[in-house]
Amino acid sequence: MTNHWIDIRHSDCILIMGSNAAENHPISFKWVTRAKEKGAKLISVDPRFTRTSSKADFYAPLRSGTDIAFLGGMINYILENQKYYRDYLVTHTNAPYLVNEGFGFDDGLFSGYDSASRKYDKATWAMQTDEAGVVKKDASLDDPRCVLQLLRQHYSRYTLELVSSITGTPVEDLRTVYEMFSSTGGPEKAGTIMYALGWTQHTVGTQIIRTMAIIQLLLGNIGVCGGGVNALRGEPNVQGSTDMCVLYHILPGYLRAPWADAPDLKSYIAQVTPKTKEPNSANWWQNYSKYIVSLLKSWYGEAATPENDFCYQHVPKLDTGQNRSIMNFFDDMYAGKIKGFICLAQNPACHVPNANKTRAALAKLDWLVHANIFDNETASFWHGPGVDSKKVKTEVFLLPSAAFMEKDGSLTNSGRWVHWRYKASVPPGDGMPIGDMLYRLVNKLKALYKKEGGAYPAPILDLSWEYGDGKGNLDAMSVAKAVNGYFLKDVSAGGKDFKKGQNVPSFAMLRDDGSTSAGNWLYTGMVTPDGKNLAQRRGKSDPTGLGLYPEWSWCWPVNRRVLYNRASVDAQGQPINPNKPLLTWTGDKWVGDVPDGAWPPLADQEKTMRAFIMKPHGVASIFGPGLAEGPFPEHYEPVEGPLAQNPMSGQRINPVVKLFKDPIDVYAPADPRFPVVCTTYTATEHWCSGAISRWMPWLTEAMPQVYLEMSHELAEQKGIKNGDKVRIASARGQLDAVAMVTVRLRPFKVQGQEVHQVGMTFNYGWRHPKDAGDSANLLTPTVGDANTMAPEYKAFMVSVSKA
Amino acid sequence: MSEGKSIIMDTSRCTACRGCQIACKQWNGLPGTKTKQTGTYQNPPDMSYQTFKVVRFAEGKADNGKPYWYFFSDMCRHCLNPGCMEGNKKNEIIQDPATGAVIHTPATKKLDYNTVLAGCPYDIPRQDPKTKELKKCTMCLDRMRDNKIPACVKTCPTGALVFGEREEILKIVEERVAKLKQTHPKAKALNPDDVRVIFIVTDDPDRYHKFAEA
Amino acid sequence: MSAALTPDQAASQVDQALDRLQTRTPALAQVVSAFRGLLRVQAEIKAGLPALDRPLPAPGDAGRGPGRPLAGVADFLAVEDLDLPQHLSQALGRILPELERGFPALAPVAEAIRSALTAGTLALAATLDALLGGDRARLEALAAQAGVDAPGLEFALLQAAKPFLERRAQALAGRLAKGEHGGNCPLCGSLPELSYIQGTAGQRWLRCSLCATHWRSSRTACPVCGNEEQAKMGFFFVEGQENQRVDHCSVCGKYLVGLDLRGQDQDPVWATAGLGMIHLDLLAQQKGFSPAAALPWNRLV
Amino acid sequence: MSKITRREFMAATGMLAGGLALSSLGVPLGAVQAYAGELSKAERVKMAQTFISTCDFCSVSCGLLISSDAKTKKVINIEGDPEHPINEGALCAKGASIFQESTNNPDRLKKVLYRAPYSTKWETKTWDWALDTIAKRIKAVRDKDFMTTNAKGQVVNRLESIAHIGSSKMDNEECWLVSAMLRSLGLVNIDHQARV
Repeated sequence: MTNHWIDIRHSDCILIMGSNAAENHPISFKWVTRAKEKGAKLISVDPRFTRTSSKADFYAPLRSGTDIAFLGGMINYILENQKYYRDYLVTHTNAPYLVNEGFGFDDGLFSGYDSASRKYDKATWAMQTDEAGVVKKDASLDDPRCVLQLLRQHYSRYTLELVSSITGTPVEDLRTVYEMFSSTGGPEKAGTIMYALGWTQHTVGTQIIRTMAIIQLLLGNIGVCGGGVNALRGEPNVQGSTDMCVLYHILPGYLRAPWADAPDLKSYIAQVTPKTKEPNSANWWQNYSKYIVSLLKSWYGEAATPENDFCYQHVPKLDTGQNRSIMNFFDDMYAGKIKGFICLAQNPACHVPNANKTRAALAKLDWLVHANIFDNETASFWHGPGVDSKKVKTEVFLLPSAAFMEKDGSLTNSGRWVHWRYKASVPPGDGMPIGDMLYRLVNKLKALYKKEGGAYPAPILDLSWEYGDGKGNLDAMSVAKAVNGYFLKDVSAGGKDFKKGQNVPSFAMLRDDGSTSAGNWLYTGMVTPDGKNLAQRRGKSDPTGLGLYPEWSWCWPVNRRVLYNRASVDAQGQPINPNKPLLTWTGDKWVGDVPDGAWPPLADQEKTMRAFIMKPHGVASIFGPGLAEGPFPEHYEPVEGPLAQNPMSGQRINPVVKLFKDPIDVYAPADPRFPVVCTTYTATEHWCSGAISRWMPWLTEAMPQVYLEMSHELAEQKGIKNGDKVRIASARGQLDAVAMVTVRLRPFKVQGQEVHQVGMTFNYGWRHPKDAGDSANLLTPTVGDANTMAPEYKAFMVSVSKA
Repeated sequence: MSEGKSIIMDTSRCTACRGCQIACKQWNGLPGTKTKQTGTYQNPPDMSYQTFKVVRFAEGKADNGKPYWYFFSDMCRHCLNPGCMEGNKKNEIIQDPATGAVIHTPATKKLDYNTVLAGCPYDIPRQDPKTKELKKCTMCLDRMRDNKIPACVKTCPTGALVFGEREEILKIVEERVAKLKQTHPKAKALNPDDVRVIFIVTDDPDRYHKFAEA
Repeated sequence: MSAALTPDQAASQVDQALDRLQTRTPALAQVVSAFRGLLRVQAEIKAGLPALDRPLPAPGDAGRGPGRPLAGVADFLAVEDLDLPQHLSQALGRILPELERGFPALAPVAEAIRSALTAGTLALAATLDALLGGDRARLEALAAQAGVDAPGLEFALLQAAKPFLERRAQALAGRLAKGEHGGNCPLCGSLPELSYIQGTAGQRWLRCSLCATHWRSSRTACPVCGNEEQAKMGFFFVEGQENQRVDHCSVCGKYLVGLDLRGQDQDPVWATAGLGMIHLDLLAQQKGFSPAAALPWNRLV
Repeated sequence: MSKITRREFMAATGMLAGGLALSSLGVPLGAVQAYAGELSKAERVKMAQTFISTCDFCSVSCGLLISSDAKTKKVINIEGDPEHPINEGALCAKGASIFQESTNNPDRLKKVLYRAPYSTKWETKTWDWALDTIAKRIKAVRDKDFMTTNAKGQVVNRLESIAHIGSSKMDNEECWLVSAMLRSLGLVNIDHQARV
């Protein structure tokens, strides 16, 4: 989240779209209620009328997979009705930037598309620059090549009528939602967006969020209290696990994984470090080299020296642009190319799309290591439905794990607050924390490689691994200190002297000469030089009264609670909304939240820095060339959608999305055999794949079996009554469930024809309880977002019939 | 009659988190029954001799054409003069003098279930098929005697369930209904003068539950 | 606070509470009967007192800052609607027979105080001022002057003054800042006599051993020394009586008895609450912990 | 505690009055001592400790107070942390159910289980055997399939025949350790719940 949970209470208008806070983040709804008690308006936009919708001031339905059309219409509304916050646009975004003449858009494609490789050559998406390389700008925002005019031109196509005929949302509802939310444009009011997997799990997922970011920038809602772009993340530590980059494409601290065409550290640093000629741009990522070297020092300690590029060669390199995300390596597993699979506290047999393919792939493994606190469909795949155990060769190691209250460690919530959690109990029987398993396993691997040698043993032998408590167990605190990072020699920095071995207090003091280590630069500052862990703090003070609680736990980066908060002040450093003073310049320093850098406000032309310090030019991107499918989000139909053509353009689906070629990866768009749009979601009473909550007796009493929610109109058509057993089939698989015929789902009028929509929970699996039903992901397609490959669980086609 | 205890069940604040349904089971030691998905979020489907409280889900089309979804945390109303007592032979069904709670004692196994049920306008009493005893919510009389508040009220996170002296509760009901009327003209309290457990609704009562109002 | 009780109502409320306590824990019968008279009389005296609401002077440095109690001794004792020395001597007059009946060993002290009162050698206001100000030497001098054994005089005078101190604190409670305070009473600076958990959020409150003020305190820090290291703290309770507990801390070696009032319909009768847990006091002291504040009924070992 | 000047209250009650032990006041304590002794003998006195934690379901991270028996370490109570500014003591129905994730749930995995190729059942194993065997399996595959260079001859030092996922149910320190371990082994097939 750019803001945090308590900050929601400051909002004047809350849009809950692509999420269902009342059911899936119930306590966050407490802060929505506080905002409503102060007069805020709550809008719920969802294909289905949920418990969140039942508490909203206004509810609007939309067909799954049409969020960009819906939000594109809002951009058009904001521009046509002059609802945007002009000074904010000129000061903090690239709205005034002039784009190259070569850039264009025609019939669904931006300039530079190569249909053979299904990729864009982004050369034409560059800005016009003067001889000194500074971008040309038109602060009056009138020049036809300036970003704002190109934006206006692009979204002028998103008329209310066309958007309504794509989303199925009545025109009147669109207008009401657009008016309610765009009323937060300007300094006095702030609007916030609460989104979750309802937005990320589409082939255009990243661009949906980009569309909302553009809206929030147009209205001046970023960097202010009650504003921001806020993801309600699902798992308890998904923010922490993402920060620590257990992901193929990034190293801890979001440092891009090295590619094969960067043979040494220097070429890697040159490839990843952004440059800018813009004046007053902090371009914070220019410090990239300090973070990668400090990371390598934390991994390889003494062995990492300037002479050997700090062990840069120990880090595996991807082929340029190679994608090794979960659907890709399950594809390899299905083709028998993967021999070993380590799966910790996760249940892919239920939550990876096309479960038949996933479960068949597991059977191709030589061995599977699985650690969890309960058994589940993954660990027991070899005796699943329709599986002959005697034919499955895979060895399976099922390791009993400690639950969260049976170990010490820290967790980062959606609002980037890091909490330390204390061991309150012991695991049952031989249970062991996963950290201890890893600690012992690597020690055994080091011993094996020391004794027997083997392929390139150096990375294993050089890995620093002194994280024991002296009694053979893991000491989590020693890991937290390594993640924070150390001074590796005596040094004086920031006007103070530090000894070798002391923890570094801020990432501004990290160096790329090997004199500092940091396992994750974003977490530097969590442990103080005298070894105090700030994530353990419980201070209740809130000097600004804005609910920042600066002394409660610690939040990255450097305890800043609202990101880009310099955008909340004017050129003199005074808050643009006086009754929510997030930040104030007192003449020589900032007061309030931790500022995005200590530089003086914009009025001090010489020493100031622009607000968006993580962006190379210091301004936010209305025109965003960084993503794969275009600088402006464009509506494309889901890969498996109901329509043969995209009403918006000649491009039916996202032109750069990756499609899998194996016969089992079939897609059936606009196929009469599968006429009904389907989406998936979780129930309040269960959690994710249900691998934990399905073992809790009175949660299964309240929500016993998988069900399909459908409209009365569809039920009548199929002769289905409420409570009947129905069979849901897609081109990939089928599943039986109980029909829940409801008014909370209605057919959509799309392009003049009636399109039916259904929805079901993905919380169930065959392993437990016995008659609960199996996973909805038997139906979902193997296709994902063009930038992240987050699977498109939220929009695919099925048939529904009485079972 | 404003002595004794009273409870508010304010449906406008209820988010159907079902904490009350589960707390009632835990306090009264009632087993988690084996349930089926019958096409509704409401489970277990109805009250029984093992389920004294059920959160009812009711949906339909509002006047503006949009759906509505109401949640009704159903329980015995503990009437001021209980209809179920008409089925009494001696005093198998009693009314606790201090709190006003209506209690079905084990002696109810001698009563004719249909007569007792007929007396209740809210369809609350249920019969244990084996022991024939009548079973229902006791307003947590045991907790109240230990001057504790009922288990369902204690666990409600949104303030939808409130417990207290009947006098104060009637005042709170009035304030809440007055405030709700500003945005929901149909807001009202159900049978406040006849029952101790007073439901507040913001739409026609029968949209919530057939037996919502007497 | 519930509507003001008449002296008789206050006394019968204490009686009923002590009866309930005795039926629930028969082993406390003798201790209950020892304290019954004293607690009844104190309840009557308190219910009969006027408002005592003379405002404090503007908060000088003494009254501000964390850990600094709001009221100094002089300001606390300065009231307009009561003649304090006369009230104290009347209160003593009613307390002494209860002390004699409940605590046989105190008979000689009671006698000495009565004769000092009639002889006019006992400067009540000065002695109370010395007692509250913690001036041992002056207290012992005044006791000697009155011919009364010092610990006995302090015990009797404190029990006689308690109703006044509690009623006066009630009048000043409005001046306390909201939110959490540490282990010391924000009004008079004394240590707590018991803690309790109340409200759906499960917040912890402390009750002052001297002026009966209630204030909110953190549930995860030691109420006496503020230690926050969980591993160094603990609590114990008796199976079946989960709503009574003892929180103890190995950093300061202190313990505090406590009640879990969540789900309770009304507040307990505070004056008798501590007495109902002296078996827990005994268990705590047997485990080597000492009470946060010394109370008449908790010096057992 | 800060210095309290003489003119302010000290813990007056701790001064002299403390000197008068109940027994010295002539109050018989036999019954109370017997009762306390009986409770201890019958082991009805439960020693416990409370620990600070946060909920392990969604990413709001509501504050929890977890109490466990000091001897058996079994969890006896989990409730909302009243001081936590986000949930202020409140928990949703799922948070309140997290008690059943502790050892009080009989279905928790307790043994290291191993399923041999083509077998139809689990066998129980020791930790040492399991971790030794897993280390050997990893080394065998790594030594065989380790790629020093790719098809174009560029140095890559990677291993494509082992994959890993998991997990956002693990603590930050565990996630960092697994990230370091996997990169040292040369793995590139790395993912977890953040993407699905």
